[in-house]
Amino acid sequence: MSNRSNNRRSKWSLDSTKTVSRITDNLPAPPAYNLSNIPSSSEVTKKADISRLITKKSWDIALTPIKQIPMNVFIMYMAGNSISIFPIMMVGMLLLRPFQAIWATKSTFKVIETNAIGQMIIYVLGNFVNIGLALYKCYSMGLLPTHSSDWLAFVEPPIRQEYLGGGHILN
Amino acid sequence: MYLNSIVIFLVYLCSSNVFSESSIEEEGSGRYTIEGRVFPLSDYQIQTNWQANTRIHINGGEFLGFVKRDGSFAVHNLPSGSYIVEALNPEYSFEPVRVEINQKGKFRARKVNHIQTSLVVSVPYPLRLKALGKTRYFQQREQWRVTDFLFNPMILMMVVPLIIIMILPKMLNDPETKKEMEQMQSLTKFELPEMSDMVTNFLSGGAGPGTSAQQSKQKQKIKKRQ
Amino acid sequence: MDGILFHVSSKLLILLLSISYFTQEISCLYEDQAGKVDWKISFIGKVKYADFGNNKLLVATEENVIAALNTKTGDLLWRQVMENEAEQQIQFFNVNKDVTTVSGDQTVVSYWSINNKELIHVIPIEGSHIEITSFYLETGEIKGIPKKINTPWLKDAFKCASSKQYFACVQKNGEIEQIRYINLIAENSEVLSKPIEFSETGEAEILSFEHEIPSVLLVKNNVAKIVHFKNDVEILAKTFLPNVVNVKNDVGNQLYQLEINVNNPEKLLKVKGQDKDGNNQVSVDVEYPKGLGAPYILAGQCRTNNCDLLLSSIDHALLFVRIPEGKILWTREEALSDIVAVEFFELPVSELDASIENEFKTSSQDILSMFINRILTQSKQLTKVFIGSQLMMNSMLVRDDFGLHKIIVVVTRIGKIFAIDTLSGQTVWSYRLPHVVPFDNRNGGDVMLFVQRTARYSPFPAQCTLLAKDDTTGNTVMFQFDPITGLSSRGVVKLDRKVKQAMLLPYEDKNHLKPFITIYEDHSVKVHPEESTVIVKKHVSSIYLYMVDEDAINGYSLQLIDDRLQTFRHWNFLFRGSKLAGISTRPSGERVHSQGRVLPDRSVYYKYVNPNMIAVATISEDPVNKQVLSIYLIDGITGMVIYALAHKRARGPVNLVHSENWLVYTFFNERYRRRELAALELYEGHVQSNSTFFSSYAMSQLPQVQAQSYILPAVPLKVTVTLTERGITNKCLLVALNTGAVVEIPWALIQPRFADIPCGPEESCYPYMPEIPLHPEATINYNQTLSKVKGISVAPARLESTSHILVHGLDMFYTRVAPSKTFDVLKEDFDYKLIILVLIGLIAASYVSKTLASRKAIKQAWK
Amino acid sequence: MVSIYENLTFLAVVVQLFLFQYVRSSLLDHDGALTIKIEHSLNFNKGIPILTERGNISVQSTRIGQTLVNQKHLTPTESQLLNDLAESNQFYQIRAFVNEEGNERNKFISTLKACMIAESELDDRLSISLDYTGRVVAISDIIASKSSCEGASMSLEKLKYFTSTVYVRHTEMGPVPDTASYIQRLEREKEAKEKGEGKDNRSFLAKYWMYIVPVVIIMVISSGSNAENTGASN
Repeated sequence: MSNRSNNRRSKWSLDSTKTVSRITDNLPAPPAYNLSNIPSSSEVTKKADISRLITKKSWDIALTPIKQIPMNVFIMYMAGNSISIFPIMMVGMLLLRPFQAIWATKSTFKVIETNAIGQMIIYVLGNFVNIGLALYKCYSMGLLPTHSSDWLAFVEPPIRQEYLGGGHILN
Repeated sequence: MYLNSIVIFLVYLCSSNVFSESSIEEEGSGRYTIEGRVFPLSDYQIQTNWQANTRIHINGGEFLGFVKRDGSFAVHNLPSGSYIVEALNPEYSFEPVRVEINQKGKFRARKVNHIQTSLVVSVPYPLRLKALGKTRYFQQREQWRVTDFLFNPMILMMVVPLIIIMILPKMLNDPETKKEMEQMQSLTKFELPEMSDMVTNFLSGGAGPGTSAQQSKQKQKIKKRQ
Repeated sequence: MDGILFHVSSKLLILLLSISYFTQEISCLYEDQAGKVDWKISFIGKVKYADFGNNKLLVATEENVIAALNTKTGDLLWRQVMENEAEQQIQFFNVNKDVTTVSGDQTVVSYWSINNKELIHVIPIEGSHIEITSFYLETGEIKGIPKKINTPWLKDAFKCASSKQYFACVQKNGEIEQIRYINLIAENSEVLSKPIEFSETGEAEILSFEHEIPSVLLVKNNVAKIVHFKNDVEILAKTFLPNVVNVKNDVGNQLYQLEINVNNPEKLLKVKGQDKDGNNQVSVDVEYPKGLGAPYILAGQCRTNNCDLLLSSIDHALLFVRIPEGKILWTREEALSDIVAVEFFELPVSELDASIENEFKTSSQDILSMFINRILTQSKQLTKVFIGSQLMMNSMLVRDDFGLHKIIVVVTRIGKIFAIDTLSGQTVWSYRLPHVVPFDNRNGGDVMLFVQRTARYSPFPAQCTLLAKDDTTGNTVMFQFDPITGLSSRGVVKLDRKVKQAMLLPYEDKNHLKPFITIYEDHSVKVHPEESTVIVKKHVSSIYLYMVDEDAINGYSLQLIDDRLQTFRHWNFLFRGSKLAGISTRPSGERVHSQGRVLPDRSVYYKYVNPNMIAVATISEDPVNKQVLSIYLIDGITGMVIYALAHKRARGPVNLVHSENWLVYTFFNERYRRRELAALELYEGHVQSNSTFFSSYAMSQLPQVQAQSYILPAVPLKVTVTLTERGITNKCLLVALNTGAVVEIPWALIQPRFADIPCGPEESCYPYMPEIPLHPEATINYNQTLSKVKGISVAPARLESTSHILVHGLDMFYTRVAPSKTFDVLKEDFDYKLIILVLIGLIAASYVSKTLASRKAIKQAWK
Repeated sequence: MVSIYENLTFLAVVVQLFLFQYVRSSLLDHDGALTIKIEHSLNFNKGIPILTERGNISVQSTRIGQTLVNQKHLTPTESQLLNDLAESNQFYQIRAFVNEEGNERNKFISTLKACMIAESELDDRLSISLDYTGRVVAISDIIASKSSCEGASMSLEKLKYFTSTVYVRHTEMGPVPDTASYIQRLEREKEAKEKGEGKDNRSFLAKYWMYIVPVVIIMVISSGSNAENTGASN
């Protein structure tokens, strides 16, 4: 605002250096042009800012698994403890996805060209938390072989050391 | 010679009986006869000769009786005691009855109740055994029906999303609903602070806290103007 | 009123519960499945009386059955099973317009319709001395007053016979034998007598004889004379064989008797017909099957130019012979109505499979010969595949994939062995062992049938050994045979002494033959075959056996003394005056898949599976409690009583079923006058004391016993349990009821519940119901009533889900049951068409949608 | 010292409560006493056991199972014999002669592996099984062990004194169908049914909240994500 008033005051003076700007000032802005929308070029050009954006992006990626946790918990709650095709599919996905994500950590972080070891660790840890959650779900559904009864089918019958026969009544 | 009245002669021989006459009489002249009648279901015409296939078991076959054409039966030579009378027919089921004959030859009939043996629900004597129904030995085979198929959860799971995908976009083409939807969305729209932002800020905070704070503020402003 | 309502509601609840449970638990039949895998053959037993009437053959048998047979085919037209034959034998059988029988200890006269076994009249008779009662059979009315006759001369009623209105007895007065007779319908019945003129020596006997003229047959030393009663007694001069039968034809009376045909080895039997004066008129040679025993004539009938004779052989076969052709029209093997031992046999593999097996067996050294051998066998297999048709496979006795086709070998009481095909119920072969009867023939009878080798070991034939008793000497006989073909290399081997006990050993020799040992009175032990003695000596310390005597059970071990095998008494158990009511061990070859029971908290309660445990039921007379039933669980090696319990005021008969770690028994509760079924289950606890070896000597703690009792609202005749290949499938009790039904009761319904553990559908546990629901849908024989069931035999199929069942008695019924439904095969109503249709539809739909999608994509691109 | 030991007989009073006695009552109507003479065989002559006396057991009360055990100890030669039996994996047999009050005398045999009794250092358990009237039906000698053996040798010192435990084991009462609790259960169910009818008049929301809440949550979440998406695309 202050800029504008300045220009008006020196209406009749000639300032070669600022001619262009003056012309442009007088012209109405093109449609859909908004001055405020343009980020100040001085900020954009700052190198530090780009790296900041990169770190921000990298943190974005690193935190996705943690952000998934509440959703996963909700899905787990919804799936219930009964063993049928849909809960199993859900739990399977819950369990499988973190593993896939861990496997593909490198490719995920390829987008970020800088070294982001810390983010990677957080990412992996987040996925581990998800795995843990899925395992807990499996446990509460009774899918984990944690009880002696789960190994019962593998218990072989004991070998007989004595054999008994006879008993026919022949009198 | 005996054509009109077929006569058979019965010679009851058992020398031991001849001599132990008195002992038998002592045992109590008690030889009784349980009598009754079997009533089949009204559809008995279907099974002709049901009388011949019906047997009367007393105490699980200890004594036997057979059914005459009129449905009546009599089981002879029973000493006094308690008996379970059952009518057996491969096609119909009957309820068993307990008949008690006391020393004096009095008959009492009641329903069989194994669980509450003291509970007496008496039934008339001579017995009238009515068929409870046709015995169902076989299971019904399941018939394939369209409704069963449609209300199968799997089918529902498949059909409902299909409907949502196919029909919802059509509904959205209608401008008014679109507006409504937007309104709904604007109502439910709320801001969540970006977590990654916070972490980045926290981590890069040591380097230049002022600038970053400004930036984030500016960003928020931009968003609001939108 | 409240009581009634309550009663009804409880019944209803039971019904509802049972319906819901049964439809879940039991593989009920569908109507279209009836008769698909099961078959039933009906028998009548050994024929006692036979007569012709109304184009039918009417018989009364020793099993207390009256029946009508089709004269053309021998098929059973109708059968009426009467009271228990041990108590009430049929004493009189007459066919006139209809059928009259007299039976019973307390006599009953019954009059049956000839066409459909319907009872027309029944007349009870009370009497305790000679008494004459006349009836009008048509109406059942008594004619006149019963007449009593004084018979002080009557000492032995068995030497009497009646013929029409005459009643005659043989009496011996010092040296003189005379026939005394009486005319019963005469006004003043007086006893007359006549001396017997008989040149033969020995006691005279009297037999009834059918003739127009009232007559009896007088037999002395296997020679018979006919006695006519007219106005006077006339003893005919001509002698006959005792099995002579009088048949009336249009010419006159013809007397038939059988003779052995010595001259013609092809036709072993000669039927001779003659008149009463002995003028030979007919003599016909009959081609008599060699497998049958000696015949005798039961009845005859003559038409204008041919006569029919009904013969019975001593091994209870019925033959129908037409004279003068001398042709046997039909035979019925009535020996099968009394089976004492049953064994199921797997069939050998087909030639094709055997050749494949052999190909890998032969281990020749050089590569070239192996190569040639391979090419040869494979080309053979190829030709067989193309030429040998599938049709052949089905008709032949060849093993199928699921082990559903088996051979049942049954041993009958009369000493005849039959092999029966499970698919068709037809007899594959039969073998008569003359003079061979079961041991202990009075009480049920027992033979030993050992399966030494199954047909699994392809080049070797299956082998089975039967041990039974020689009827004449009382010594033991041994019969070894191939159960598939019935061939026996040695025939019947008569041992020179009595075998006291025998035992099949679990060890195999190099030919896969399991040896068995026989033990004799002097404690000596013999191994069969003798070459296997080495094997027995090697395992001598792990072989034990037990014997049941009148007053004790004794346990024995085998010992080597001076290199000779001997038995050594190990332990004893005394009955102390009680009577043995039942004894059972676990079925041999039963496999226990799961070693424990999973509790709702997912911990394991380990089963106490003692393979050497003997369950013993005894009944003791008690002054206070009438009869007391005691159940003892005894370890057969150490003789220790693991557990004992008693039921006061309980009565037999007791049925014991013993499987895995549990025992089920049924008895009659005299106090509440109901049949009860009790289940005992043994557990080791939460820890298994020794999971690798089971030794009866090693007992660290007593097993924990769970017990529960139920009311069985029916009368069980025989109880057994299903048996499957690996023991994974749930167990089911099979209960043969006296109503003629065989009912399946799932073990889960009667398994004892733990008192402190909740029981409900969540724990997959049925809540306790005191009365076991017997739903008709659980009847494995649906509406096919089975009479007088004497035993149920069970064998596993190769399909884990399925058991073979043979119920035998007066009827023989075979079926297959799947207690947990057929989980290992597709259901027979599986809709292959639907699945193919759906698959094709899906593939087509995916292609169509693919093209549609691509078209849409192009359209979108053009926009 | 030795002579005193040799003359001493081992005396022990063992009162054994039967394992299951507290679970189900004993069937025994009347009490009785038993005296049991025990013989054992430490060597065999051609398979026939040669019996020597081992001791006496007197059961003073069959009902409570109070027993008095009085057993001799083994002489060095007897210990040697037992050790030989154990080494060659043979059997050790006892014979018990039971005198009951009715002057009945019955003989019971029990056999066990000699190596097991040697390994347990003569710590065996005698189980006396009674029938429902209290008469002895079987006596067995057992060793509490988790496995059996195939021959063992012990130092003779340890094979001297029997430390036997005697269990008097009764026949229990058989189970009876539990009709009373079943009838009660039926009655309860009937009552519950009668009460239950017409009682459930809660509001629609109160009844079905558990189905409604997840649906609402899903709606909220999906719309939230939708909004984000639309925001991003705008």
